[in-house]
Amino acid sequence: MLELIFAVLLIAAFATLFIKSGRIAAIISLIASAMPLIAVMDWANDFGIKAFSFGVENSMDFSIAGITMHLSITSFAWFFAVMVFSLLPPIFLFSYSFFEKNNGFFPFMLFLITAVFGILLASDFLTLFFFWELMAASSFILVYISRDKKAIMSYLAFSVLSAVLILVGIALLYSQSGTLIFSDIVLNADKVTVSAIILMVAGFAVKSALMPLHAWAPFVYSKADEPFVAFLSGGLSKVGYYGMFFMLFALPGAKILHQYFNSGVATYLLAVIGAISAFIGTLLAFMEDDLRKLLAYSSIAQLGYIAVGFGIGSSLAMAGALFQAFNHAFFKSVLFLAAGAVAYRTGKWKISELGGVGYKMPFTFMAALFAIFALAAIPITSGFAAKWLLYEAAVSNKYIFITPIMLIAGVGAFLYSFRILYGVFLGENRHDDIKEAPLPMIAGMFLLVLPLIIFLIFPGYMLDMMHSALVDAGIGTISHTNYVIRTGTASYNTLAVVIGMMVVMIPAFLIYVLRKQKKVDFKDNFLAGEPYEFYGYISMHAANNFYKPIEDVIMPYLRKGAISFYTALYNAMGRVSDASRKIYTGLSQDYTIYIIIFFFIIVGWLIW
Amino acid sequence: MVVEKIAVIALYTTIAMFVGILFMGVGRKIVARVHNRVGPPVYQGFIDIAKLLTKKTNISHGWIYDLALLFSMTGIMLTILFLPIGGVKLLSMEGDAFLVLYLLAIPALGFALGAGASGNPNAAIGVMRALVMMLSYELPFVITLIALMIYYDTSSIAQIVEMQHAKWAIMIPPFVLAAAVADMALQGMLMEAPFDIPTAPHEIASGPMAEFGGKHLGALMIYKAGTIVAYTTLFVDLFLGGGVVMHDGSVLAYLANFAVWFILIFLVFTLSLLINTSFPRFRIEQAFKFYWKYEALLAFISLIWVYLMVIS
Amino acid sequence: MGLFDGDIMKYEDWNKISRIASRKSLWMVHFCTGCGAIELPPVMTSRYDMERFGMGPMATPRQADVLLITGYLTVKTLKRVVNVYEQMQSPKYVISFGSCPINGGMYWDSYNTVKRLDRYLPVDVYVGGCMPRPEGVMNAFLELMKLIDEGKARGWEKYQKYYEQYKRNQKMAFNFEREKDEGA
Amino acid sequence: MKALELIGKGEEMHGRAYIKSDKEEASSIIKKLKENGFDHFVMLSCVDWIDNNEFELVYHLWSYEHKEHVMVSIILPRDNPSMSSMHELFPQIETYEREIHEMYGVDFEGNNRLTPFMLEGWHDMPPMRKDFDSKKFAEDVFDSIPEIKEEEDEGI
Repeated sequence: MLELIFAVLLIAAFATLFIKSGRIAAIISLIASAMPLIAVMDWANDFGIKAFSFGVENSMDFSIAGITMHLSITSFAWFFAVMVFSLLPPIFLFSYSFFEKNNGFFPFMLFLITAVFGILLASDFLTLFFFWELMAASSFILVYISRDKKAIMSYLAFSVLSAVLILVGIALLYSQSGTLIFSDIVLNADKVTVSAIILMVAGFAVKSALMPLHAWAPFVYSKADEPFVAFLSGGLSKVGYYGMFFMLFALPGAKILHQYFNSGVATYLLAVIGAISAFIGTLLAFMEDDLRKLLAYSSIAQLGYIAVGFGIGSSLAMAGALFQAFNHAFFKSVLFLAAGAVAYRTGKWKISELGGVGYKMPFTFMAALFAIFALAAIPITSGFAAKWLLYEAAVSNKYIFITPIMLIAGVGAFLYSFRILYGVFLGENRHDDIKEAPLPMIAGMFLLVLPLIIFLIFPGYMLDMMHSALVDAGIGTISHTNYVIRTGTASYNTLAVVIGMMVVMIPAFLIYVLRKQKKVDFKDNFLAGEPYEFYGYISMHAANNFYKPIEDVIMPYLRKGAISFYTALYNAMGRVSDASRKIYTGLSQDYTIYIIIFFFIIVGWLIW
Repeated sequence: MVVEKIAVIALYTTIAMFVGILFMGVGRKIVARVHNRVGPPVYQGFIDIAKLLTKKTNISHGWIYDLALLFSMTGIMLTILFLPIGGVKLLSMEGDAFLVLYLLAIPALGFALGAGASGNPNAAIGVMRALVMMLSYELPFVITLIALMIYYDTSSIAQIVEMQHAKWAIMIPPFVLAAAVADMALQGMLMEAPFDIPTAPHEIASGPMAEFGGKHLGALMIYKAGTIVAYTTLFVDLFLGGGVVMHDGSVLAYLANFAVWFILIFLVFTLSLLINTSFPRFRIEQAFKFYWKYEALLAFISLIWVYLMVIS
Repeated sequence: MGLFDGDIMKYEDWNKISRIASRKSLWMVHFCTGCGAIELPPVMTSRYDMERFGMGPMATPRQADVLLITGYLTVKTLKRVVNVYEQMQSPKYVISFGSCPINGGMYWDSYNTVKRLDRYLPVDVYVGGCMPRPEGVMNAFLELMKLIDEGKARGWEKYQKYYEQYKRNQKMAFNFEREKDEGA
Repeated sequence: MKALELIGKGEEMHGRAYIKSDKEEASSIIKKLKENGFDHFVMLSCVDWIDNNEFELVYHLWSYEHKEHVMVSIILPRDNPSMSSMHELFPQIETYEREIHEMYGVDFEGNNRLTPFMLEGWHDMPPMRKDFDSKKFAEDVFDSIPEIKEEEDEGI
């Protein structure tokens, strides 16, 4: 079964390499990407009762150049697979009309999918690392298509950093536990030292853009093609969290960390990093003018929430984190696709230049509106249930530093969500000539919005999906029915909220129906009596420098942000390499002296 | 049993909305008396809303502009559903403080959408100020909320109200400081004078409401009335025991609790009005710095004080 | 599908209720043109306090019912006043202060001042005096309330009914072109 | 008077220095005054002597040091009067020149913003000139606008 999927994916990838027209390539990749989704779906019934074991029957071993790779599905890998692979068909449907010419997006996207499929199925570290490298390579080429020097360099540097961290981690693990197979390592987990876990977690954290390691995200998200960025921020960052989930919970890394520091300080630190990245991500997000950079920082902020859930580690927090990961995958890809659709029609990225696009592109606007409601965690969308679980976990564990920062980051999400809605879609109608996005694009976006609606009323289904994942990873689950989530401190009944809203909507609807109303164009606006056309053109779009007052208050503190740290690092490395260049003087005598010095160092080290 | 529960809920929500509209008239009367004026009749709120709803012509800037009308009224009534009023737990066993916090955001965002769709630059600047105000007063309020949750070890408002039967939260030393901070945050939520920055009539032509008229403005007036009741009830529930005096289920207990609740929210509203009449309007950066520097600091002190009390 | 546009409740008594409501709460936007705007603060403050009749200043014409023209109108400001009047939502009323809108006042022979305001806008109540005292202004408000109550304050219906005539007059005032030979 | 010594000619009128000059010399006089103390440009006014068929442009300057007010006046012919613009010396002169151009019809070379300033949609001759009969204009414009005729039926 797995061989068939891998074969289909690779054949499709090589086929689309040589196809010029974007349309055919899109159709092929759409069919190919549906294959893993179907496979994942029919594994769903296996995990109702299956205990956590690596040797589930549909595993596959293949060997390349004498090294045998073991692939088999596990319950938490299945949950992440459902999340990541249900993004792909809508994205390819979207890119059917987004790319006229096949500029290499489809083949490398398919390589990327095979790599992700491989990572999620890997049952030993060698396969994991092999597919991790394949993923890094194919996503690097997809970033390379954007031809932006800064994005390429930063993405290259950080994927190399993450690969090195993971490789050293694997080497340490191999040296301590003698084997690379996951199930064997889990058996003798006590011999695993802390440094291996920290390195691996840091390596995975790079891919999911946690605060100190996030510098690549704003550049890459704002320069690469929209469909790829939608998958990158929606799907690939979740693969990073899959790695962290495996290291901290499946292989009980968290317990080892606790025993080593005999207190929860290490995982608490991860939660603090998550909270800070959520807070600073939101602050940076609502001051951005470029729409995609704004979405990039908001992505960092939302991913910070998941890190907080991983840090706290209780069953409540983990359920919240996985739910948030699921929501984030969907509403972030819808937002990036909406940005792509707007750019496809208007060709502009800056919020201050866009304006009133929603009047002409109502369906894109509706999809973006619902995604933003999910992002801002408004109770009528499934976004709230996830964040509610995280807040409950943080309060019941009495974390007094993280909870206020998380809540403020949640409220801060309203600021940049209004910025997107007003700056791009509403306000003055400056784009009268554009048409609605083509049908495949809208279909793709609405397909992605669908799960947010399903899990709005019935979060219970989502918790059932996670049930086997959480139990297998030894985290225990929380009591819930289809629409009520009960925790130690309180309960949240989504049906009550939805029915309450319907009932309460009646008086409001009555007032709306009370009188007929006249549609008025935005030109007939109150400008203190001034007619709109009188001075030729009065710009009524107040979206430029929108949050200037707070910017002046906050910016001084954020001046020395992470990115300036990396630029300083970059310059420092430049100077060091420049100094070291002086060693190769080309004189043979210097080389002999170097060899002698080196020889003495070795001898000294041996004797000492 | 369910029908009786729904009847009680419907009764209490409509009463709360009427109390809100009454308070608007009463509020203007109190402010007028402070100005040594006669001031409008107490039922002025009802007349204003009746006049607005019976306007002959109404304008609309598109379906999103009408969304504001639906969202703002629905959101505020939904919030009142989830707040225990006078000891009567309407739906508040189903949701908790975080839900109420985010339910209060639905009308604000719906209102902002409507203002944005009206295309008026004043409206956009007004909404920017409203969202910045929300961000600024949310920090101290949230810290005091967490202090309460940690102390009572629950996050559901209904349980907090129950645990305050013996002793109101405000009587416990750290919560006096927390109540003061929450009251200043309440000043920001009700958009009373020092913080009526978003709807400043002189600077930005009444901000987000610049283009609202007729029935849309009528709905927003009802929303404003709802916010008065919702925010003051939230404050009373968290710090003043939700007005619960008698605990047996008799009709007398219902009336007594309701009366105490009414008096308490009236006092809280009058306090905020008196602050309203004696302060000019802040600039948005001053308000932001005020909340994030001084208020957040005080709130954090009370939070740590409670944390130490809880651990020991 | 106007619920209250006469199909469920009889038109007359519905009109009665809306008249009572709009009489007791008149919101005004004042177009402070000439020297009359300074007459309004004393009417709002504690000595005369128009808020006891439910009247209060509003920031935009959309929210207002009464348009106060507080002084002389040049042709340039008349263009803005018409714009503001049309943005108001009916039922709407106009009160004009001072003698300038009545017959041009002391600018009767000026080339720029509009002489008779009611040729361009339907005016419900005139207040005489070269800037009326607060008592005069209060009297005008009470007069307007009485007119509304009796259903006689129908300026806005008159504007809708004779819209073309009003528009013709306004256009004549805005770009008046005398034949060159008459001039100097 | 300090100004008179500076320029050498002109006399003292009602406590102010009054200097007569002509089109070419005016800018040099004002530049000289500006350099030694007369740095406050009060206003530029125009007088219409219709009897001797000429306009008189008066530049008013004030000096805070010497506490003196000086008036430099220029005589221009009444039909198509023109003057060189002096907005390089004082930027605000440009606005005064626009107003005088609109109200009197004096043309200022070098001032490229002689667009309609206060009168919107004005096609007639400059209104402040004495030969413009404002009363007749008012009757022509405002009396020609008809009353609003209402039908007699009262049934609105």
